[in-house]
Amino acid sequence: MVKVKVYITLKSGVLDPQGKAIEGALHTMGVDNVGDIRVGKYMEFHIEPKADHSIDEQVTFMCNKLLSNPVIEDYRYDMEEVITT
Amino acid sequence: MVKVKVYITLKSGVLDPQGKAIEGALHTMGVDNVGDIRVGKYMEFHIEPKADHSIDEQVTFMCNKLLSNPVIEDYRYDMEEVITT
Amino acid sequence: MKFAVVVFPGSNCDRDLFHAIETGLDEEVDYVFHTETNLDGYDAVLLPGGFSYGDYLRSGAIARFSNVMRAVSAFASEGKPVLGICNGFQVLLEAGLLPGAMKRNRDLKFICRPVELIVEHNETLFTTSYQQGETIQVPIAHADGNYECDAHTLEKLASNDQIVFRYANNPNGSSADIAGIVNERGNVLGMMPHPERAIDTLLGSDDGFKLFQSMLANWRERHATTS
Amino acid sequence: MPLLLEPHAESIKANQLYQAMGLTDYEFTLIETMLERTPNYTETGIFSVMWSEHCSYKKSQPLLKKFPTSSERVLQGPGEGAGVVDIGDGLAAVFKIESHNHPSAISPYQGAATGVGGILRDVFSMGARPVALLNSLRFGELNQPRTTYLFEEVIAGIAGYGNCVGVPTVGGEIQFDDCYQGNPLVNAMCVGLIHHHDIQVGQAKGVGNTVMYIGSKTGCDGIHGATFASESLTDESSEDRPAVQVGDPFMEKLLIEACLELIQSDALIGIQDMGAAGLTSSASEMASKAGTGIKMNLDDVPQREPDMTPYEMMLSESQERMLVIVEQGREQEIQDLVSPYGIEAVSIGTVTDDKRLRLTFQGEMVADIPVDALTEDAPVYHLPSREPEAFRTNQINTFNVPDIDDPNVLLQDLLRAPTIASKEWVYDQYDYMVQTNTVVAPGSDAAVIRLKGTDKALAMTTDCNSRYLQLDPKTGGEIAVAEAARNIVCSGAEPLALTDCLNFGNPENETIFWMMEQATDGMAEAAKQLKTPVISGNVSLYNETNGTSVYPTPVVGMVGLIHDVNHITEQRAKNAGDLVYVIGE
Ligand SMILES: Nc1ncnc2c1ncn2[C@@H]1O[C@H](COP(=O)(O)OP(=O)(O)O)[C@@H](O)[C@H]1O
Repeated sequence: MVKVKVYITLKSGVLDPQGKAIEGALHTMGVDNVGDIRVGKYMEFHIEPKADHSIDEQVTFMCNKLLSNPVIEDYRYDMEEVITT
Repeated sequence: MVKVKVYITLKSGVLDPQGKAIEGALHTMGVDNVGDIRVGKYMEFHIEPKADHSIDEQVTFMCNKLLSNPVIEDYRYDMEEVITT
Repeated sequence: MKFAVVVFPGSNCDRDLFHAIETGLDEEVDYVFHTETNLDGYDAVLLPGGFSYGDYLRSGAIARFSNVMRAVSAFASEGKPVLGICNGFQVLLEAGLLPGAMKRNRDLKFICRPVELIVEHNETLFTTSYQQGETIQVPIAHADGNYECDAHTLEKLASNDQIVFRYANNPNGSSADIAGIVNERGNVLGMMPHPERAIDTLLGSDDGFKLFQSMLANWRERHATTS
Repeated sequence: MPLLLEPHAESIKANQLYQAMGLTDYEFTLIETMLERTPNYTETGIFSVMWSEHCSYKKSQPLLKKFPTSSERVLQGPGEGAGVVDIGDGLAAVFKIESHNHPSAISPYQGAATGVGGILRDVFSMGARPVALLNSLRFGELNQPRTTYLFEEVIAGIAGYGNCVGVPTVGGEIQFDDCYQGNPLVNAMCVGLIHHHDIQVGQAKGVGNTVMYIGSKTGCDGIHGATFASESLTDESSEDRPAVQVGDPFMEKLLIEACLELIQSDALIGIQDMGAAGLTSSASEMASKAGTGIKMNLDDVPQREPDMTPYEMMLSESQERMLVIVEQGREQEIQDLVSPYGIEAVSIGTVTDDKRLRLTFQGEMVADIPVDALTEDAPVYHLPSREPEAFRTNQINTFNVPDIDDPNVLLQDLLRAPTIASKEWVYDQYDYMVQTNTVVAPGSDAAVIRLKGTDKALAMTTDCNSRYLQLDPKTGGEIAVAEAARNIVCSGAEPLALTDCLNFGNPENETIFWMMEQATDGMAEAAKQLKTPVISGNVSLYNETNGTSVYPTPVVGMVGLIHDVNHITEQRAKNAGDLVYVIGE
């Protein structure tokens, strides 16, 4: 079994209202040395390897079709083998 | 300058309605070898080191106070030095 | 009795609450801006629904850092009534004035509709005008009303009679059908349903009005005995 | 594109680069005549958006002229952000409908959300508090996964934006039909309430007055959105990424409150939202309407990204921005009024007397255009039209009654059809109660909101049955207006006026243009007969994918006045024993 972690971020240039609001909040809290906050999504899941498709193929398919909105978002992922006992 | 990446997930044991919905959608799409989906948040930002507090201290403070809700969420983060030219 | 309606950036039920007090209850009421640090002279503080700071990050997460929330905490610690409705409830949770947290609704969708609530506890400052166990109709309108807390907290809430309103038919997945809770002392109430939307039968129900009436009646009682 | 790489005027002309921006050879020559020189890159971009159908109505204007636009109640007809009708007691209703079809086809959540944001700004820029939102939606049949996705996301986008700004979404209509498969329609309507003396205009009056910028920073989003809205969708359209903007309803909510406070200040001369073609259209329209000019220094425009070029700033369609004209010397007052909302007001220019739009950037003049060339003097086309063959055959269709085995089954099938079935799944997601005025919620004929402090209420509805229009556009157009009026009357209201959104295919197709003519004839006639003038509206053309056009869909939004809240009627049967009547033929 493989554990996959997907990171979804807004494309650069796309307005990030959440990041803007958090930056404002941090400033009110007195944190003034932080900037360029971008907020995205993080997902993790397990996947069982299949004979007909590689995991990369499958994850790419899922990211493009469902997990991210390619019009405004980019994604990347990494994975690690899970040793089941 | 340091770039910090924060990952926020629901505590294990807290039911994740979004993860469940995505799992359902994947099954409808014919993806049946994926499980245990958890959906969380991903944030990145730049931070300028300060004299009085270490970056770890600052990031932990931000995560505990604002970025995550310790009642239901866990967080972790990593960071890398950014070489500015 | 003098009410304060707190206005956070992005509050949008502030005017409705104001109207409920001013026209419905016919008592004094002011808007208090989020930057305010002083709540002297008020007898009750109301935190309205809406989307404070867009509800970006988490509902209520950013609003709880506003100046006024420090004053609200102090006000609550004096035992004076604080009512948080919908987003106001979420702010109270984030601020730690009430236990627990809100998650996305079970079906991930915003839900707006009248729902039936059961008055679980009518001996609070906010519910004396209701019958114990009474079923009332009050609208909900939220995306994050799925109340969550650990088993220990839940037990405590139940054994201390802190669960004030439950949903008759749980719309959002909330633990133990919780729609509204008070703090241990009983002077801070958070609820997802909107009583201020149920004060006029022309709009469908006036079952929410008794909540404001209870607050007034209790204040009058206390005021009569202490002054 | 970085400034240094922008093509020069000669190259734009020689290589016909203007064509990619949507300008024809004829139009480019016309621009050269008006400017008495060849336009540079920024200027070409400015002309291309202002002369797009979306901004200039160059192909639909002759049709709009047919609409009745006045009555003793109309305080403001078409021509401003939204129309205004008197409802007595010194109050007026302000409303308009607008399309966001193409953005919604590509990024349904954001497309629909920003559609709501845009129509709200049209209404509150008039000085009115938005009190209700409605919509009119068209999708393909729900048996396609793509349609389900578009449908769910569009609803979520409308809900996400409207709920956050705290304006109740009280009504709308949805129709599913194969003809909308590739090109869904997303029309949003907003109704506002105003005191007569608060009515604002989008005019840049008073030479020497200051042009100020309020709201979100300008980014590179939505560049060329107006042109995009004036083209047909193709399979490559999802490559048109810059055309999609992300909305920030939180900022919009702050803007609403800030602007409603601003209009109380007599330092404010004019106000307009930066909608389609953003800074370009708001500046040139405000100047043109006032007979003045505007000079702006683009270095002062609040920018979200580094190294933005004049072209990008002028064509950006970043959301949640307003342009205001302020009495000279009183800029600080305006700044002080908006700053409690966390909003900045920045001086970016001055009103001039030369009737020109002049832009400087880094010390250089980067555009110098007569404002009327961008607005009033934009070309108008009278397109050829031809009756489609199908129309004749449709007319001789004989009425045929199908064989029905079991009427119960048939009825159930009908009720199951998505177009007819209950839309509760949809409106449950809309906060239709916020502001505590909603007397008749979604699910009846027209929605009704009471007016606090009076005995009155407003009824509102959106309607259009495009199948009728496809069969007979003139009668269908009449029916659309009549249906709206019936819904208004059924709720106990007197119909006051209407707004319309003309959603059609490619007008260069002669038979489509014929349908547009016929439909607007029918609508104009019905509006005259019912004494419901057209006070605002919008045109959305090129609604087709890969050559297949949507049915003619001129959506009608109507508002009516209920004189006494005790006389509101609803669709539901109330009491057993009540009598049932049929009225009419
Ligand atoms: N179909 C129509 N019927 C009536 N008026 C229309 C129609 N289409 C556009 N208008 C009017 O033309 C003017 C310009 O519209 P538009 O460019 O959409 O305005 P804005 O730039 O404020 O969004 C508006 O006053 C609008 O009400």
